[in-house]
Amino acid sequence: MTDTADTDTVQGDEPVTMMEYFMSLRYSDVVSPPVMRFRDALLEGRLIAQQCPICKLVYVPPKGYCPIDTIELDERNEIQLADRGTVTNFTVVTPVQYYGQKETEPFVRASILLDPPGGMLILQDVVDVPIDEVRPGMRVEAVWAPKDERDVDEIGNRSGSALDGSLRGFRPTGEPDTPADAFSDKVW
Amino acid sequence: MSHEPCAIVGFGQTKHKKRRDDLSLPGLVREAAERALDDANMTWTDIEAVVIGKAPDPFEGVMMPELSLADALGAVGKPMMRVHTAGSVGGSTSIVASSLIMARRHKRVLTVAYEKQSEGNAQWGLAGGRSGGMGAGGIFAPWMQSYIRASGAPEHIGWKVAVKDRLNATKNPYAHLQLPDITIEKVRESPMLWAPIHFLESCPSSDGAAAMVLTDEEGGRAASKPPAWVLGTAMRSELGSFPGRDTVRPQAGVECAHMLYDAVGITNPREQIDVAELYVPFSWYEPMWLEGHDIAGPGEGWKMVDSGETELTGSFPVNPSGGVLSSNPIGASGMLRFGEAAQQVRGEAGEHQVPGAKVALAQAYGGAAQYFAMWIVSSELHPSLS
Amino acid sequence: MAALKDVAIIGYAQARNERRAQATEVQFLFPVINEALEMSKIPRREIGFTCAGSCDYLSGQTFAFVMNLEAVGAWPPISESHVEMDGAWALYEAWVRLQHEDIDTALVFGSGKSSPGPPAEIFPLQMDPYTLTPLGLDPVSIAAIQGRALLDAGKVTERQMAEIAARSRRDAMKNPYAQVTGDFDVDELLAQPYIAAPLRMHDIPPISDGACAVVLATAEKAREVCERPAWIRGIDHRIEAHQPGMRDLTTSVSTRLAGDAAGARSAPIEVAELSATFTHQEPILCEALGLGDDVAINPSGGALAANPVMAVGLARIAEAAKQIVEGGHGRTVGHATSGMCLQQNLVCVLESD
Amino acid sequence: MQCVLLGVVTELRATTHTIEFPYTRTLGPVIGPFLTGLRDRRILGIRAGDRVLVPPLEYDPENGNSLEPDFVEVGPAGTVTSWAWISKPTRKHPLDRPFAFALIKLDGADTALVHAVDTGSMDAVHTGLRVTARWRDERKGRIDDIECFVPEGDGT
Repeated sequence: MTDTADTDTVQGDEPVTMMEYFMSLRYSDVVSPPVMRFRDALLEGRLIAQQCPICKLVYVPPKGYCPIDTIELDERNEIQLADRGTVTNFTVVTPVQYYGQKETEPFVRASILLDPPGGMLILQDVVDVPIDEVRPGMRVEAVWAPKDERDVDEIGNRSGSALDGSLRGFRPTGEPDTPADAFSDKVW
Repeated sequence: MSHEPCAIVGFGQTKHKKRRDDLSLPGLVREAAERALDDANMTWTDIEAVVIGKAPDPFEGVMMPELSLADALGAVGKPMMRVHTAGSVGGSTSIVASSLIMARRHKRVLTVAYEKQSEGNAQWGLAGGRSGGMGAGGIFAPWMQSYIRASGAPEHIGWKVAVKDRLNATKNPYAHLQLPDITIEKVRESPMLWAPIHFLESCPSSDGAAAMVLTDEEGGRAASKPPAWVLGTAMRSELGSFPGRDTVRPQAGVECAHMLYDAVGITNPREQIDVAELYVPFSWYEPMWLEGHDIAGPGEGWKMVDSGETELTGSFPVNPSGGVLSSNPIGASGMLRFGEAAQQVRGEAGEHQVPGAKVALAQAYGGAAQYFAMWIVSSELHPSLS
Repeated sequence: MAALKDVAIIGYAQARNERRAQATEVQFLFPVINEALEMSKIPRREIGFTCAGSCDYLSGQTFAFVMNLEAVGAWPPISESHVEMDGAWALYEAWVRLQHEDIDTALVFGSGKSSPGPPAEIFPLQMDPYTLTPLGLDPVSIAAIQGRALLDAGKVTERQMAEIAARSRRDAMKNPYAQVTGDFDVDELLAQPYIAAPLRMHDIPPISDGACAVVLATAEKAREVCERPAWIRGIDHRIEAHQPGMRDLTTSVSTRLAGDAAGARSAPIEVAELSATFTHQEPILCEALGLGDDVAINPSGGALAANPVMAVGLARIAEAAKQIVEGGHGRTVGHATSGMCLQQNLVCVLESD
Repeated sequence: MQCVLLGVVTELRATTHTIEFPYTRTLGPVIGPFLTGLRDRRILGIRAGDRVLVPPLEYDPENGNSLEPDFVEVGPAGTVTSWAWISKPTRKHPLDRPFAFALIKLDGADTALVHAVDTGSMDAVHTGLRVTARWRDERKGRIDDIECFVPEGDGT
């Protein structure tokens, strides 16, 4: 039977002016090799990336290629990243309600430039600090879930840097802020 | 260039609203298309090819809608294509349609762009159906903050753009938002959605469609009303995210503008262009695009806004139609810019007509400010660019 | 209309089609684009225009096509556009763009992963939202209705359909990109149960993940870099009414119109690569294009051997070009289709010098 | 699932996600009356020149010209003009037991409607079969207010 949302039947004489259609599609996407290795590292509390040998840019999560030099990358290009860094940019999102939206309170999404060898994690949550204190330049460190609670099953090819199953977010370290010019071109 | 000149001889748009509950999907695109055909003094059978554009299909939940809309747009037995380049799609669709004329492939092309967002939910669509969606504003907001920091712009600039566009919209009967008593204070007091963007300086979600009839030179000369001539077009794209990408002044946007200026012979856009319809879904993008397309120098864009230069009566009017801030059926918004620019140089813009406008710029952008589509139209095929 | 300016196919590549690729669409598209560019000898930075074909609903990710820019390497910025259609229509848009003479090369590609989402649940969304989508009308069911109409009209028999399947999968054994290949006995095929009567498993295309890239060049540039370019003599596409009950499913008027406009009948065709995704559609397309028994049909195995939706039509044009560039043929045709039961069709006629 | 990649057998992992939305479609001057008719157990076509189009369209498909809302009641019986036997229905199909999808030219219509036909077995369905609509008890103005078609003479 079609799984139509059951609304009460429109019986009676007024004209029908609207039709409901409940779309529901299930997708199953095979996790690609670079993301599988990224997930395994997360379970060990490690952040890995791929660095392009030509432009030296650091891609986290690893993609399996460098889109700038259009060359393929693999395990040989893997590097270990620091799990501390600097907030370079952020926004506070006031959640809009829509079907499937679970967020109700404003939340922060920040770009974190990780300490050397570098790498940029975008759209990260900043925790253990009031939202209005989050600022560019703020020094932060990763908040790892306890080892036995880490769960990477949801991390797929398009999760980007949504790692909340194992890395809950970043919290202030209390160190003095990094000056703005150290990251002015690293906002995204 | 030795390609065929392309003329816009008909433009049509729907009355944009939060929800057009009086129309079906075919009815929405036909309302705009029939108005464009009437404006061009043509019927469906005069058209040789149809190019349709819209943003992501999940907005309405209809996959590859050109298939179910083919006969609704009189395309049976004709070529039909569907373009999709995210937010810039209305612009790129117009360019693909003009490309058919310039290649001497067809003499009369109908191009349509639309979105009926009330069938679904735009925020749900932009979030890909997942919880915790950032919204387009959430992605762009940090870049606006970077612009504000770098340019030293005072915070009221965004509010000023919002008031300007909404008051312009009161002179555009098709515009969705009609807020005649909007003020800077009301914008400032409206809830903050994504710092620095308040509710009243971000675009609405609309049901709407736009359509144009394009012809070759002969068709342009024979048109019953003055046509707009396409002097040049440009499309440029870049990667959306890589470490070090300049998202505040995307290079694809700079290059798109200069390719267009070079093609048209424009050396000083601020002087040689009479009016511009720019894709400004959030207020701060007006100064950012004025600088991002080298119409204003670095840190000068917000001054053009502050001094009133971009008002309807200013020296460089921007979005006399009310722009995306007043109507945003996403897939159509780019074509609304391209069509409103044409209407300005045809002298057909009605209450929001910029007196004597002869050369108009239209721009649309999409994705993470990484897709750009622009064209320049004029009342003459070979205008003397003052 | 015959070709206005001479444009040739000078490079092409395909991904090895898989039932369920472990690589992402961008990861397997990556080497395909590199290989096509390498064959064309056109440096990536010199490509004048890039056009892509894909459909977000296949992978269930809004803006999935934006990620594919990474396989093109869109940095520094490029002139690019995208159609939410088979890559064959992206080739058409690039061919039109090359008529303007301000650029002389174009890169075109189509890609798609059909494995993540069940086609029988996704493709009903391609139909009329009011009268067909709520019934869950899927491609196999409507194709089966088309098959029945052909059988009733005496235009095809179930044995001929099995023979088409056997020939396609036997020919596909020589095609490194093919997914379903083998030497099947027609009687054994006919002994199999119906999947959606009158269609059996062999009448139906596989579910494939794949990609195809093609490089185009205008006359001067093509001659400069390619010994035996495949010239696009004619290219055209047409669409028909949507409702299946409002058109004759046993013929393809739009293929006939597009074929005539592309010049398919103006001289004999030696090889035809047709997007007949169901066996019974091959005779419909052959009739519409005037292809007799002397024409080699789908030597690559066609869509019955590999059906990477959004790339399968462009792959037909690439195979038709290969027959000229490498196969020594003089005149071939590539056909692409979109929508259910051949609602929209594109025909590309290719010739050697 | 196993996949041999460069000789290394790796266990294929997958992430699953569902895209769901309750779309609310507005109907307009032709589809609205058509679905209203279905709710009221009537099937409407629209006049296009000398033809009656079912399902009704707002325009003539041949040339795109608008059609006056000149509705004509058709059916509920009609003739199967082509069909397919669906032995394994999906969760999206109208019936959860084997059935026929068919093109049905309703009495009074010039074009065929696609719908489900419930004959119980493939042997009982053929081109030319006379069928009639079986309505759902609870209808809400949708194409599946017709649960399916059944051979004429069977209980509707």
